[in-house]
Amino acid sequence: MSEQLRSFFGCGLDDDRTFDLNDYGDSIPRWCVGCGDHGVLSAVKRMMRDQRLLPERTVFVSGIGCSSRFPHYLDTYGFHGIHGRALPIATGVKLSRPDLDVFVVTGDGDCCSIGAGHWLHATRYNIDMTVLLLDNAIYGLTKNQTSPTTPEGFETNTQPHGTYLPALNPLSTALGVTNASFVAQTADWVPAHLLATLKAAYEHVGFSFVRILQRCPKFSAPVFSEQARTPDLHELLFHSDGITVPSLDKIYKHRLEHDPSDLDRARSLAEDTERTRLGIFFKDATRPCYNAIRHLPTYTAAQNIERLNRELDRYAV
Amino acid sequence: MSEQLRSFFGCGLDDDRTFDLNDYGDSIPRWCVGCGDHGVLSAVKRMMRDQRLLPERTVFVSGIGCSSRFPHYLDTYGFHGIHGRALPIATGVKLSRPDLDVFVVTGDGDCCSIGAGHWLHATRYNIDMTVLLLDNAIYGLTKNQTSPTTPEGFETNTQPHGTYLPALNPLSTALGVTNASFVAQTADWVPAHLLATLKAAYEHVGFSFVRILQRCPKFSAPVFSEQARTPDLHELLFHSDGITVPSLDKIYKHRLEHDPSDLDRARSLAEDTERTRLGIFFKDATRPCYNAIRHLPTYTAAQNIERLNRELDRYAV
Amino acid sequence: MSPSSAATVTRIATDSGPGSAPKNVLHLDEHTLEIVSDSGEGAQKCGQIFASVSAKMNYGVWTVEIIPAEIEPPARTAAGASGNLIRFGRDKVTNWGDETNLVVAFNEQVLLARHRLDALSDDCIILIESKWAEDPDAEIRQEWQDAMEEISDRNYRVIPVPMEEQCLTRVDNPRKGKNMFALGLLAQIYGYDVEKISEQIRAQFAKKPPEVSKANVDLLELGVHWAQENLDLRIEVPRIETDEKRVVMNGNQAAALGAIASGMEFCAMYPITPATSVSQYLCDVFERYGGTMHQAEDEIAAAGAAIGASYAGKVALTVTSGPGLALKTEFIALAVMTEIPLVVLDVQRGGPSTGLPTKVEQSDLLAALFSQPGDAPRVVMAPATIEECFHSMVTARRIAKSFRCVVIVLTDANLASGQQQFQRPVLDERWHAAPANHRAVTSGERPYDWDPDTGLSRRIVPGQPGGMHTVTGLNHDHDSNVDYTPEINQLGCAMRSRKLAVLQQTMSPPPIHGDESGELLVVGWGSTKGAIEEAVDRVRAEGHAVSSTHLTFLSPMQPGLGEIFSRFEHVMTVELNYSDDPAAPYITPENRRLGQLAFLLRAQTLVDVDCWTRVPGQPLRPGHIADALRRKLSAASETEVRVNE
Amino acid sequence: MSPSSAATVTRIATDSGPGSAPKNVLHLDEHTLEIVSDSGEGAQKCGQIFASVSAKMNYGVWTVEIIPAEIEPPARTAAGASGNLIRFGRDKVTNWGDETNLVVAFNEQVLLARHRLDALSDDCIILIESKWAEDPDAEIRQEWQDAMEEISDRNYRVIPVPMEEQCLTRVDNPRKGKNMFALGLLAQIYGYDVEKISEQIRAQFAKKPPEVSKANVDLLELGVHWAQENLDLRIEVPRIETDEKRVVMNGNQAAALGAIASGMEFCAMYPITPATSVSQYLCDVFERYGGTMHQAEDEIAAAGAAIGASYAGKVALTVTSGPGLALKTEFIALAVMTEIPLVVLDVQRGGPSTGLPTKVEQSDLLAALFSQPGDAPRVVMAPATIEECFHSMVTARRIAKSFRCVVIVLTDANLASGQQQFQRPVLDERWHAAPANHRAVTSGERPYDWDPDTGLSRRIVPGQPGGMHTVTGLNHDHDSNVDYTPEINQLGCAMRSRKLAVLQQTMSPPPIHGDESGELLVVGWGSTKGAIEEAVDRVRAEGHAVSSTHLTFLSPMQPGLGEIFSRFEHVMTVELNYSDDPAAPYITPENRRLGQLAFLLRAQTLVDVDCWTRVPGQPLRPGHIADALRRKLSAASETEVRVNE
Ligand SMILES: Cc1ncc(C[n+]2csc(CCOP(=O)(O)OP(=O)(O)O)c2C)c(N)n1
Ligand SMILES: Cc1ncc(C[n+]2csc(CCOP(=O)(O)OP(=O)(O)O)c2C)c(N)n1
Ligand code: SF4
Ligand code: SF4
Ligand SMILES: [Mg+2]
Ligand SMILES: [Mg+2]
Repeated sequence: MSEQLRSFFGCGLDDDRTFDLNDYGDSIPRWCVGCGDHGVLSAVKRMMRDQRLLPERTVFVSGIGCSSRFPHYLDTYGFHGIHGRALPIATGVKLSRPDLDVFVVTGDGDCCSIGAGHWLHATRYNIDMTVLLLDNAIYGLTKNQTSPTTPEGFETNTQPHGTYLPALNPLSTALGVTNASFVAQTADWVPAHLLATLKAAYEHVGFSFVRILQRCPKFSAPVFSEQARTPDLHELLFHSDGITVPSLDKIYKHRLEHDPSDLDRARSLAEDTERTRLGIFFKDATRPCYNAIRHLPTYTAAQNIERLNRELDRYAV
Repeated sequence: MSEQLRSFFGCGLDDDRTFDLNDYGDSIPRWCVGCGDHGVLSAVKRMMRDQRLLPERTVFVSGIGCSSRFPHYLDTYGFHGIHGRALPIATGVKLSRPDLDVFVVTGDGDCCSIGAGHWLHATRYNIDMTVLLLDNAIYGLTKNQTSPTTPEGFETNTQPHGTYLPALNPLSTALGVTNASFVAQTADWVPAHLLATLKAAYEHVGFSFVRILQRCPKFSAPVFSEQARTPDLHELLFHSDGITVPSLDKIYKHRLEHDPSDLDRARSLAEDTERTRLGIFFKDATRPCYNAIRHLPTYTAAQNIERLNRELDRYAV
Repeated sequence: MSPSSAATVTRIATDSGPGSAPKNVLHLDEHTLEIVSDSGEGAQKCGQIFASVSAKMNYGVWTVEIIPAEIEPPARTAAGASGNLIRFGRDKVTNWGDETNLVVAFNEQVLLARHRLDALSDDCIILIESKWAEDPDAEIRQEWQDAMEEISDRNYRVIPVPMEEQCLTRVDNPRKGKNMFALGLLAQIYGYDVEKISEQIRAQFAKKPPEVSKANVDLLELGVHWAQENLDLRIEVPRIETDEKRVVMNGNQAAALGAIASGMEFCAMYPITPATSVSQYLCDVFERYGGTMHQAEDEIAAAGAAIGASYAGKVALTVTSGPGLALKTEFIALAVMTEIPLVVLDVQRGGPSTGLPTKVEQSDLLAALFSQPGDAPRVVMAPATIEECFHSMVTARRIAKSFRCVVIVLTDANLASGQQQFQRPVLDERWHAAPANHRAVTSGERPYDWDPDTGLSRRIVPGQPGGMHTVTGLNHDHDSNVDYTPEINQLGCAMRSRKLAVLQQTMSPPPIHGDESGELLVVGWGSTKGAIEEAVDRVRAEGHAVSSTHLTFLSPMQPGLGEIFSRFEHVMTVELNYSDDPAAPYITPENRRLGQLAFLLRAQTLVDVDCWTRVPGQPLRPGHIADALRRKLSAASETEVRVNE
Repeated sequence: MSPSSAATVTRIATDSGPGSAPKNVLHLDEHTLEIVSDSGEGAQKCGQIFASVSAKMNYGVWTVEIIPAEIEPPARTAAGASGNLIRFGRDKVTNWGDETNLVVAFNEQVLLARHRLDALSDDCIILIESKWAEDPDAEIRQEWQDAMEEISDRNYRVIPVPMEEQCLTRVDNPRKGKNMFALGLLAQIYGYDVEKISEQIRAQFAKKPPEVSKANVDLLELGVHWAQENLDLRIEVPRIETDEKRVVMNGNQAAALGAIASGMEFCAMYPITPATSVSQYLCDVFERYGGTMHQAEDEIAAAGAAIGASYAGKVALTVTSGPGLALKTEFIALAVMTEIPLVVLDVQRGGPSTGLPTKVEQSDLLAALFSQPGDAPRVVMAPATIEECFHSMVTARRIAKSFRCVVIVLTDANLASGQQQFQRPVLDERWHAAPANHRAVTSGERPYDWDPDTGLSRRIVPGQPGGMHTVTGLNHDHDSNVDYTPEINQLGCAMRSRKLAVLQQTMSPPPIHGDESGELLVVGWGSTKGAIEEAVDRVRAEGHAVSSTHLTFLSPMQPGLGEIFSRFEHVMTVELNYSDDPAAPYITPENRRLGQLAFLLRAQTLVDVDCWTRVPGQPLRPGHIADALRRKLSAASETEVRVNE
């Protein structure tokens, strides 16, 4: 939420409560042991604590999938929706309640397959919310079907002789959409980077799209296992206007300075997937936000009735 | 249709019929006077004649919209579907009948709004078909509502105080999608270019996406009127592997050589909309085609029953 | 040309000889007229103004739009007929009646369209642009001849009017002005106050430069003048003065204004005919009331955004028609399951599938009730008049909010574009939501604190400290925790269903039009009410014991239906949807597909409810309904005779 | 720990003392056993193998999967119970029965889950992993104690078995082998041929390296050996030899094989529980028959691709469950309108909305019939057994093709994963489509050459010279030209509806289970058939005049229902969906929400059809149904007494 809105709604900044991690939820998630979702949940709680988010002013919206169980494990408001439709719901929440901090948690099937149309349009609307795509390159909840981001050749229950097509690249897809304003990538196995990315995404005013590479030891273990073990397969994008996580510099040797305002380069960096690049690919806070454009004053019932009576006069017999 | 398939199905190339324009339909279209769709229809018929397409082996699939009335005005097979869903229908047609030449005609609302998810996925499947996006930057059939490609500020019936958001760029959106294999732009008011583009699109094996800027004098006249009158506002992309229309060189002074295999440049050319660029932005015939990957032999009923009996043995008690 | 049609044309020519003054004035209690033109020639505007002025003069009014199916159909074709039908009279007018008594047609092809639809009375007066008879194009002259030939078997009184010729004396492009000239003709024929009409024209063009109004009023006066000089034709319909404050509008305007009046603050939609005009109207004005209109990328997203807004504390609206309703199917189930209030306005059109997009039908009833897989109880209501379009939005919002449920409001293309006047609503602040109050949730309060008897519970919305929980489409317990146990699933289903039973207990039986008992009861729903009651009145006047009743709520059904039905020997529905003709091949009483309400009523009451239904893509005619009632009555009495033998 | 539970545990300890040989053999006509473990411990595989072998031994078999709702629920929790229930017996077994007689449980928490669901008979034999009682973790020991305490009010016979300890003698990771050890226990208890089981194991692991089979067989033998040494427990169920060729499989396999056998060549789907396994099976094998499986981006696209393939000359299939069916709503209407054949397989799960995704319910019936806005007649059928799952796909394809219509086949999560054996189908080439023949279309042939009596017509598909036309979801005439006239709209609706009447006339009344007349008729549909008939048999055996009938076709309805119902004093449905409890607050006969079939039957027959329905997320029990029938009978006789007074 922008500071502007915070002060407008008289909440948040002038609320001096602080929270600890458990204030954001302490129930035990029902994800498999070793599932990357656990790490994302911890990072999200940490980010909320650091940013002092008010649990009652924070809404997590999700679709259906393992990842979409996320809201159940938080003590904020939550909306566990239907498959592929988290973004439209979140759109309605934020448009009608700009005072709320809205997060969306979605999976690669939820967002990139059945939800693809909403994803494209939400990117374009550029409504102020933070979207976490937990990309495990598989359908987890329904047990091992090909998703758009499943690597070509990977065997699944629905493409048992190997996935037919090259994996969809969610970064370049998002970067192709007009009015995209924040596109980043991080991974569940680099917690410090994950946390830094979440903070940057939350702070960005607009539609902050974060693809989080997420391990699913149950069904897509081979996709990320070597990767997660091998810092050298990564390349960290850093920039004064992006994110820098100095603590990682020792382990992650490959680093690349990238100015997130450079869309052309962002696209070409995203396209080339030989190295797994983590960081902010693109960021532009000047792109128009639909929720800001549509922001309206509120009127009392009496004011509205008076106006409506005037409107009725136009139809008077 | 690839030559391979043509010969496989024993049709087309060894069929020595020739056709004239009327063989592809001679009914009078019900579009407004001055509507750009008329010109597209003529160009399509001309292309079919030149390529000697067999009317009975050609299928035009469309959604709902003024543009989607297209199949009704052709004497080929046609499927006038439902709003936004032409691409899934066409997918089923081509997957099950690779011997057919499949075309899709869609509008900016049909393809880029309600159909956006299918558009993204069809681009990725890269099934061999030719897609004509008749982009008039408005909802025509339902009479003047904002579409994703309506220019910011343009007044419509649903955004009467001016369209809220910058127009979606269908070219950069399509170019962002992994496995895109052919992206081009042309305009109804440059018939020679339109025809050349249609030919190139048809000849490309894969998902050939052609955005056709299309005038709607009824509702979005101001969007293209100056444009259509002013060759200097255009820039023609030419290349030995793209299209060249020498006849236009005299009138269209701005020309740019662009190698359609260069994706990065294609994206940056598409992004910059100061000039209206016509031509092939991107083309890559080596990208995997889902229909080719999925191509199957056919078996007789007897063969299948024999196999199935063997399968049943596995369950035998 | 056959002699008879030649005769017709000749007779007219005499009629409209220049300078002849009105010799006689027809006095009638009501009259039905139409203005039809090619699309884009402005007949609709002409009709709308005439209707508004009629309403303001305190006539009873009902209008029907004549809409071509294409955007800009070819000129001079039957398919392109575009315009307006206005039935007006001394008393309240509730439907479009049986036939048109006077037509102003801008060419003979659009006239033919109406003739072929059997829309015109046998003695219909036809004012037609005369220029086509002498068009330089021989083909057109032939078409004119053929048309006159085709209509010659009726006793129409055809009056050629040199509309274009006249208009050219004032403007350069006569296609643009003919409609106002035609309005002038009508003003003179019906003796309307020209100044009143001019005022209405000025109001209509208020946003345009004043020259526009001026030019239009000029043409109006030209028409009046020409008619004075040339037409021996005056029709006078008496009117009753009243002090009642009234408004006149169409059903889509009424629904949009009702939504605002109800205090709804959020509407998401995707354009679709014939619902678009509701949303377009809201797009224009909703912001002035702090309301957000969101045009979503598709109908699914529209439903989702509405649900999101409702979840966040509003009661949101989504507006659509058949194909869009189909797309909202999954989301509606989510709203039911999470008990998020939602109002869905479905402006019905001809189906199935794309069907007849611009035309009227009442065939989304069963879909509105049953389209969700799983048991998803929701409220379904159907306004029957323009006035009810307004008030049902207020009711719908209140029910949605108090019962935390989905309310589907079914109107149709007939209500959507038809104009009628009604008592001006007295707006009430209590209709609005109380301003958002993010009070802290006290301990023990739960998100689904179902009252075990009623299933009702109070919502907790984001922003309320201490109320944090996650709503879900999975089965859940009182705390909104996911729960798969048999008891909780049974309980959740029961609680969601119970609310409807409670609502049903607050309702009254529907009123009966006519006697409380008798031979035949006609049951209807939605926009057919006026036509049904008019038909019933006619058949009653012939001495038959026929009554009718009209259902506003289709789910839950109003109480007392079985009891009411038991007081009649026969019950049948009249509906604007499909049922098999009982006499058709292969159709038996067992396999006959029934009208949708008839089907529901049979299950509800176990009474052998018959039906008479049609899918013409236009409103039902009282005369046709009356015929159906008569046939039903005589078939019934025949059966009785046979039984008595 | 209470004395009584201590006693239980002690008694068991004696039972399973080492070296004690079976002293007595129980002879029973049938037995129901379960294997339950944490998810991932392989109880399901163990159960499946046991069931397959039982079937191959010619036992009657019915299995039910016990599925946790999460992917990998925490270990040792009730929510995580995963496994298989097998009821087998001398005669045909058609449902899961009333309770389980023997359980193998891998920990006490999953046992508790079953206990709490009241799934176990009072004298149930429980073989349970014993290691938890002495776990180093005090908390776990306490949990064990608490569990024993909790179950101590029942007369279960609890037999601790050192499963892990034993397995560790052969393998390193006992969690991976316990299931085979358990299978060995069962083999010994029920006296199964170990070699037969080993064969089945080898078949199951055929795709893995031979060591895998070997290790599993080793553990199996270890289990057998341990049981021989330690268990004083033998159960013998007689079996009948038969020459009938049989197969054993679950309903999803049967439907998939049926689809192949029917000659369908194209299936598009999007994954969804519990339909996924049908599609996964087809994904695996369909290509071998030249069939294309397309996993689309969503259910809408899946329906679209299927329609596209059918349009192009196939009869395509799309497979889904509730939420997916909801998304296909709009496309199904297009298929109806264009008369493109389409088979939709809906494997029903608990609703509404996401509901109970892994659990069974029969509540998509009304949605299957009515979800499309506009009138969209289609065929709806519901197989009642695994065998019918196979054959109904063949029938569905044939109807879809001959009638150019949509056929929706409703199975459910119970049929989907339940295994049963049935007569091996004799495949028939005539089920397949004739190979595509792109003959030229002769002049005068039209795309909608409706036979005016039957509504039937022959399709013209792309590739046929001279047949070019454009199909459309708009209303259209015989030539597929868009048409908005009232007559053609009425005609199109009539033709699409007429086909159903014609189909109905080819059908026979449903057979009656029990006498042809009597006091009470129970009506059911879908997977509940076996449980209903077993309940009816029990109540009949008590001397009541109860019969049942089961409907395969729900649209059109089979003929003769009214006549059949008239032969019984009372009619009620038994369904696995929601209806209001008539005794609940605010519920009256007028507003009571009914079971979905009951509702349909009332409209269809005007008989006062009652219903007894539940939504437990698990199959109905014959015992519970029998109780409901008894209550209905005694309520009915009470009413009669009152009436007689
Ligand atoms: C309309 C609908 N279609 C399909 C499903 C079944 N379904 C549930 S989750 C899911 C995909 C899950 O994959 P993903 O989004 O990648 O999330 P993950 O489980 O991997 O975190 C599917 C297909 C559904 N619930 N609803
Ligand atoms: C499901 C559904 N939603 C909405 C509509 C209404 N509708 C018909 S065409 C159209 C948009 C047309 O715009 P576009 O696709 O740009 O085509 P154009 O008419 O401009 O060629 C809409 C919203 C519909 N027919 N079906
Ligand atoms: S299946 Fe995969 S994504 Fe789902 S909880 Fe398990 S590890 Fe995580
Ligand atoms: S409305 Fe526009 S797009 Fe439609 S036919 Fe007319 S000019 Fe063409
Ligand atoms: Mg995933
Ligand atoms: Mg358009």
